[in-house]
Amino acid sequence: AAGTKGGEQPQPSGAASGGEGGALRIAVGGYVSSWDQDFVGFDLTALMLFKNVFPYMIDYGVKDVGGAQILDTESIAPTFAESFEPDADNKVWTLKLRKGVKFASGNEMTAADVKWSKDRAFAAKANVAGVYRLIGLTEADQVKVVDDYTVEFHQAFPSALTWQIQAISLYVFDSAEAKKHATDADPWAKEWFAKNPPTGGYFEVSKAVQGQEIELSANTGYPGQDPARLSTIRLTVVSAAATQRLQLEAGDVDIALGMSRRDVADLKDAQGIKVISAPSNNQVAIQMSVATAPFDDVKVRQALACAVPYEQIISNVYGGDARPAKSLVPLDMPGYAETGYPYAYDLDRAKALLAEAGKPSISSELVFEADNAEQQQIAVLVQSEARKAGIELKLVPLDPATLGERREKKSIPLQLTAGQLWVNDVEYMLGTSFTKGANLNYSNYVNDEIEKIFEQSHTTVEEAERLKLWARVQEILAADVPWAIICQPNFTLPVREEVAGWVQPMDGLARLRYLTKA
Amino acid sequence: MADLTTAGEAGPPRAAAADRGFATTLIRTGSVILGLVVLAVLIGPLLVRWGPEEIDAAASLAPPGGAHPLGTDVNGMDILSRVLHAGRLDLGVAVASVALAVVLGTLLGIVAGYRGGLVDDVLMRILDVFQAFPAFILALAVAALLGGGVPELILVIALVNAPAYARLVRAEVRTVRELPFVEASRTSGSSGLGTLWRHVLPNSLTPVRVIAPLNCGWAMLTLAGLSFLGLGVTVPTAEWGAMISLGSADVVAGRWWTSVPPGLLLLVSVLGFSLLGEGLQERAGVTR
Amino acid sequence: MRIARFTARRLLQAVPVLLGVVVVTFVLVRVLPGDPIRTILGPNATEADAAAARARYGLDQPMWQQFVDYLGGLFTGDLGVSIQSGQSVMGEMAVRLGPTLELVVIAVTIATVLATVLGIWSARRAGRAGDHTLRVLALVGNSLPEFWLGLVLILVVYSGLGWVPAPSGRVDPDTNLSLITGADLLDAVLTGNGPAFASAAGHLVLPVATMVVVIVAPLMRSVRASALEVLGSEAYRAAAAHGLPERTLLRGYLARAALVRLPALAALVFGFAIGSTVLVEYVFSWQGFGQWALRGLLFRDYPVVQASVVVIALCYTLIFLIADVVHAVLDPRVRI
Amino acid sequence: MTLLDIRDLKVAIGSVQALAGVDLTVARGEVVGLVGESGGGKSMIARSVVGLLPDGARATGQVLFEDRDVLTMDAATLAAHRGAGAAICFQNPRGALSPTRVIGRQLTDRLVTHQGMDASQARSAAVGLFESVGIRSAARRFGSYPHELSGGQAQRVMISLATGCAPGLLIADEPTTGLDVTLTREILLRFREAADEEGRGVLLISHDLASIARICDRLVVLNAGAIVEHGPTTAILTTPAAPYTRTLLAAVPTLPSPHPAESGESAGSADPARPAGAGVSAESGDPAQPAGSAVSGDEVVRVEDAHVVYGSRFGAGGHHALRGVSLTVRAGETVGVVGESGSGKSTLARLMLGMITPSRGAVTLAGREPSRLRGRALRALRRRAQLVFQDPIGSLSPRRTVADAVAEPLRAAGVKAPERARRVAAVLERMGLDGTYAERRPHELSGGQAQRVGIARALAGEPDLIVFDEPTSALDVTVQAQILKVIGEVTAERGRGSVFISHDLATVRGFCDRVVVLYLGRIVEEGPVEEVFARPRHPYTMALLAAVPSLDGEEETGRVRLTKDPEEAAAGGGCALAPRCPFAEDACRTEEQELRTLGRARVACRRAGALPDLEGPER
Ligand SMILES: Nc1ncnc2c1ncn2[C@@H]1O[C@H](COP(=O)(O)OP(=O)(O)OP(=O)(O)O)[C@@H](O)[C@H]1O
Ligand SMILES: Nc1ncnc2c1ncn2[C@@H]1O[C@H](COP(=O)(O)OP(=O)(O)OP(=O)(O)O)[C@@H](O)[C@H]1O
Ligand SMILES: [Mg+2]
Ligand SMILES: [Mg+2]
Repeated sequence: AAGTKGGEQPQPSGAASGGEGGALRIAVGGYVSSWDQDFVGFDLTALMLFKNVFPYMIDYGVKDVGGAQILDTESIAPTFAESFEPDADNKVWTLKLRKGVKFASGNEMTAADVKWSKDRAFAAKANVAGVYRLIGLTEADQVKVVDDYTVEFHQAFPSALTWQIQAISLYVFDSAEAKKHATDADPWAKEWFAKNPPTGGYFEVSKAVQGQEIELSANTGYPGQDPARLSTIRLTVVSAAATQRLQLEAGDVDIALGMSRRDVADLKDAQGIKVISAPSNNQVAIQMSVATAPFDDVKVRQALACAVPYEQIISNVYGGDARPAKSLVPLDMPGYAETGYPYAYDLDRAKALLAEAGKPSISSELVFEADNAEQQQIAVLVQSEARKAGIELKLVPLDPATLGERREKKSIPLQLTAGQLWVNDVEYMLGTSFTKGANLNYSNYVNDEIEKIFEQSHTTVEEAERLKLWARVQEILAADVPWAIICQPNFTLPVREEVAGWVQPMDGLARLRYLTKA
Repeated sequence: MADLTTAGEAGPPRAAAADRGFATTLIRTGSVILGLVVLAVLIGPLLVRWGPEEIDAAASLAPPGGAHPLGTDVNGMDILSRVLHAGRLDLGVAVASVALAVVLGTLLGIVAGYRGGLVDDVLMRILDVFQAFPAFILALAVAALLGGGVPELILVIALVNAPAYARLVRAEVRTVRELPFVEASRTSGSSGLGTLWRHVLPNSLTPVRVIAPLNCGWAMLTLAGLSFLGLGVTVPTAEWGAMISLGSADVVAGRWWTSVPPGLLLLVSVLGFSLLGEGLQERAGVTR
Repeated sequence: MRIARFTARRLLQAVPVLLGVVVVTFVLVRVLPGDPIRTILGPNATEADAAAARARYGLDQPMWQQFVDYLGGLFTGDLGVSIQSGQSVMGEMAVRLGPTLELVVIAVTIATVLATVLGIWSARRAGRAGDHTLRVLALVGNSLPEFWLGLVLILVVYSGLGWVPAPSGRVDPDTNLSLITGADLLDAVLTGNGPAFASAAGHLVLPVATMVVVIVAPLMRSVRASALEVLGSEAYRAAAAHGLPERTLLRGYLARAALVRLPALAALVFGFAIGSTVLVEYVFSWQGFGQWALRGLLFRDYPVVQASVVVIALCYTLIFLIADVVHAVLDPRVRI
Repeated sequence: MTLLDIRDLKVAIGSVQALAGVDLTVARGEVVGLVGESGGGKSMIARSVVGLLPDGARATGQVLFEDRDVLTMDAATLAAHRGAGAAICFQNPRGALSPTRVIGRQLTDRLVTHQGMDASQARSAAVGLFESVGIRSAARRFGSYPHELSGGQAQRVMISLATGCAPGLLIADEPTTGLDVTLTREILLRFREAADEEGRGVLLISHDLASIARICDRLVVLNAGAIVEHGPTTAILTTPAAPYTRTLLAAVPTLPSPHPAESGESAGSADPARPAGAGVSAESGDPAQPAGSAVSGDEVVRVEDAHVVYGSRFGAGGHHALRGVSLTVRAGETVGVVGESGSGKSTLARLMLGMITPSRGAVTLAGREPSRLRGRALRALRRRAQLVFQDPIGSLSPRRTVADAVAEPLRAAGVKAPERARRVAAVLERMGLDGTYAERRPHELSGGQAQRVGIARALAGEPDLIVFDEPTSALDVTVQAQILKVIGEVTAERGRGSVFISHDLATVRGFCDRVVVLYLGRIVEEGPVEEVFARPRHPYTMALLAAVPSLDGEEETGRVRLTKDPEEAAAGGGCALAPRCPFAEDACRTEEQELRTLGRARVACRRAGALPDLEGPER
């Protein structure tokens, strides 16, 4: 019940007029489930909107790769903030705010807002609190207000990840407004924030029709570089991919965010439509649980890695728009080495490996997301080829809740995973995916040497030193094969020809401020 | 859809002759359609070169012609083969689930209708509870508890249908049990079960017999709907609804062949069942 | 007065049913595998985070305690807080139910009216070509999967002919329709918003058409059969034999008597339609109750699932109650 | 000019020749009776007069109505002819009234259409018409739906609808079937009035000669689609020419003579029942026997002060169907139970069979109380008593063969299959059904055959008691006689007790030893047959006897008639009959009536002895 139902704002601003032609329309697959970033479920549409309507203190820069504009995760710069810098030990980070930045309520953004927002994040024990742990922030009092425009973050240890982590966490609420709606039972005004869009970001939510459409208007008071270029953007909910396509073709929407790979490939030569394509660090893989038979046998894992039809997947599922991956470390991540994954589609070798393992025929379930057409296709292709090698796979699509539960129990022998690391760094990758107890380590992979390297990397700030460590990591992973890495699909997006300025987000969350419409 | 209340409506004598003629036409047409479909799905697969889950790596979304008379789907599987194999599954699930629903519903309906009183009230309330659950919730529950497979789907569709049959049979039993021949049987000293089995049951099943074919068509549509929601058969099992669902996006791209063949076969089969059911209803109404 | 007493009694009878629904749903949803909490936590969440979230939704309590709390909430009209969105289920449902009910009510109403007119028309021509054609056509409509039909309609009517607005949303946001009931057409009437009314009506055309095509056949069959029965009845023949004019016969002796069976069936169809909206809503991006309930189920959003099932059960109860009252009004022989 | 002149009318439906050349005339002011057995084509004639033959019927010949042929009329003429020219009063009035329209509106529809009235005129005219056909509080009834009417009222409404069309010819198709004897007369008189006072032609159709004989000017006898005889009523009744007419006349049960020998008519033709040599008649003929002990055989069933209350579906209330009935039946004895519809006859039957338990009082069957038994023992006891049903076809399961049905009591008794087959064959044989019937199903039987099967089933288990619940009322008159003969034979057997239930006194008279008269769940009179029939002491019994139709056609004005609307007579405190009783005094309305012995009978009327002048057949 966003917007109008709450009785609070938003006033249809006069600027929003401009008529049909002026506004840019984006088709999205669903409506935001909640406006409260601290408590929200994992909802891509919502996270994308937050990037554009919350004031983030720092954000990624933009770089040009082969003609495509992409977000540069290695250059992070202050946006709403004046500056964000560490002390000499890399332990205490100081955030300086600009003066005169205002929320929609008219309240000025001050250090108190930052402090309140961080206190709230720690109290929520959810998203932000989770990632802050990686950089040694676990208590609310590690965040200190120095003066009205200065806040200090006292990390427990220095970390190479601070920029990255803070880039995704440093968003600020209008605390003065929030306190008006806080109650004893609800000190963090959860109820109010769930229903009412935040303010102060690049865009303001000028209208929200529950379930149907959200209208964004540029925040004219933004003080920094790169303010929003379009005055109005509309996000329209179109659940079915097929209808998104029809509407794009008809010109009723300018950008379609939820279309299938196949449709996008089709639209490459459609009239009035262009397809933006950019390399991404999105990894598609099959994680094998090394703790579960039969994948506790490295030979079996290698056999499966040889039974995956990599090229067929790239051409059939992604229409060729994907890069083959040669390491578990993503392409474009500093330290990537071709030697990290010495396996290719080779059924004879797969059979030979199985024979070596003494298990000429094995069976297992292959788990994937139920509503994910892409994964479904991959699973079908893998099943078909693996069967030829003597590996019988039972396809098990799981709904989000069951998948979440089974992942938490780490009880899935074989599963398809897809995703990109929020931080483009091997240390972060190890911490999340390849160390003991790591959350994304669905393979249950443990290797003592990697544990040691990970430990070491916390304090290794020297770039060359780190690269050396990463090379070793890839050697180990190549031998152990906890994953069969399938490919890195490119990011593709069909838009109307009039649309320009798309910047490919490496975190998957579109920055709408760069968009223009001819 | 599960419309079970119109069973056995009497047609008037005025239109009787003409209607009986039309009823026969309906029954014949329905039977011929179903016969052809059954024949096709039984014999057809033997004549097709590709297996239903066999992937032609070279031909994803190939248009009809050449090695694939009806083209291939996005996975490179042969549409013709899949459509025919799917028919076996769909018809099988439809018939099996309706049969199961009939058995379950009849049992419940008989007990409730014949015993009456508290037993009736309690059973009916339980059925009410059951009917309050939408099909997809039941489907998900059963799939999650028992695992998602064809037997589970049959169970789900049967469970969704059974209450309607139970009501139908119950209503009929309540009428029949008051008829003189039932009392006659009881005065003869027959046991309750004997009377039930020999007199009440055979005379209470006419509406069920008439409705069942109509319901088979509806069961197929339900299966298709569940597949569309991703609650039906798992990939890559060939099933019409799942094929339509997978291919529905292709239609807008002009690749009609992925979803039109299963769609047409589904339509034709459901229509076959409907015509048959309609004809039977008509006839039952007239001859009653 | 009698109707009031009847209604009261029926509602009272519905209480155990609803209670049964509540218990079954409550248990079922918790017995199902799947963890709602994991779906709202990021991948980096620790066990402690999960426990905190669990505590936030009261899921750390013993089952019976949760049930007592839930039941208590039910009686005070508090359906809990959605795990997915953190918003009150009541509020979310209020926005979701309106659009879906609007869709279903309009579709069932149109189907019923259509069925009445066509059914009687068909019965009066029983055995002739027009009758046969109509019935077969209705059966064809009844044999189409609704999602498929919806897509084809979009392709033809929206993409091909451009006669209707894009199948996204239910009303043009530029009309600034303010929400009262959630049913856009009704809200437009209530607020006297002409453009919004036109826009909402335009958006309704295709989904309503889809549903009508799918559900009209059984209704029509019922009306036709009843009308035939009346036409062949002694009563109707007696009226005809006494030389009453056509109009009197149609209005006074045929129409009402032919409709007595319709309410019960229409109620059944209504229940069916509520279930099938989940498909239609998806195809037309309707963002209604069906999709909400389905999503709640897929994410094991306990309060959402519980609330949606109870509401569906309540809808069933009410609609059958209404059907019985209408039946009693139509058919004087029925006692309520 | 005759009003209606049918000439050589032939109607064929498919291969069935429903009418094979019928000639018939009706003049204004004349009542013509059309009689014949069911399926003879009577309704077909009626329908042809209003041009409403069934689909697929082909008619030849002429149906001249005021010299215009109905069969060749165009649609508009026909529409004008229907109702205004000829109007039918339909067989089964309940079915012929539209259930969803209030009766007043149905009548005003006719008045507006045919008499050109406007709405308010029609309304007041309708109320007047209702009153004239004898409907009380007509203004209130205007808004009633047909299902709220009793059978008699529905029939009256139907008549008002037909006369409301102001037709030249009024056709009444079996207007009294299914009605109480007491009402039948009342209704028939209306038609006589229509002819006499309004000058209409009336065609009165019935399968029951006796009931219509007394009001018709002429009679036409129809058999299998052809007229077999016609002429003035008295001529046909006294000197029937066609054999078929004689059969029809013979089939009419008559009351006047208790014993065939004493009857003035030819022996055996009028009285269908008692076969010569059956012992009962001799015994019960002895006037010295005290009441209730006509036979000294073993007691088969004993009902003591039984009350039966049918609970209503929702808690409180219920219908008190029997109120303190006591009755004993001995082996070798036949007890008749009479009473109008709803008086509790069938309830009493079910009580004796152990199918229901009395809410108060006791029933003893073959020495044991069914209400104290359960399961196997109860079922075994139930086999000791058997029932023969009113609806012969309906009491046979449509999906079971005759042999199967008859074998049912044997199967229940655990008789082995070969033995069972033998006994089934034997009992069917006894009922005059040869082996070819064994494998038939009910729909392949005629009503009479089905009833024979029903009796065979009752006999198969060799019970101690057989109860006949109106076993002939659903049958054709001619078939009735045959079945009564069979029943007479069965009840004459010594080893068994029989109960014969009927609403018709005449049929009871033939072979019962004792008769019990029920009124609203109470026994109002009981005693030996000849005693009760010769000297009825209770006003209700008198009324029942008075209402029995007879062929002599004379009005028996001296006899007792109850007031008209039984359904409006509320049972108050005292005697249940008081609201309808012509002799009722204030005391009757307050005092509960007890059965007391009067002569050889017992009567529940405090004035029973004090009504001597109206008693008995001497008038
Ligand atoms: N609609 C019909 N279709 C075919 N045959 C019919 C139809 N109506 C009547 N008949 C046949 O025509 C014959 C005459 O029927 P009709 O109804 O006139 O008999 P009836 O003398 O009125 O009998 P009843 O006393 O039972 O009313 C019967 O043999 C009957 O079976
Ligand atoms: N199962 C029942 N439930 C409620 N009331 C009943 C039931 N059976 C009979 N009655 C009522 O009990 C009264 C006596 O019924 P019963 O059938 O014994 O009458 P009857 O004398 O046999 O009449 P008929 O001549 O019409 O057969 C009637 O008023 C009837 O409506
Ligand atoms: Mg007749
Ligand atoms: Mg009876």
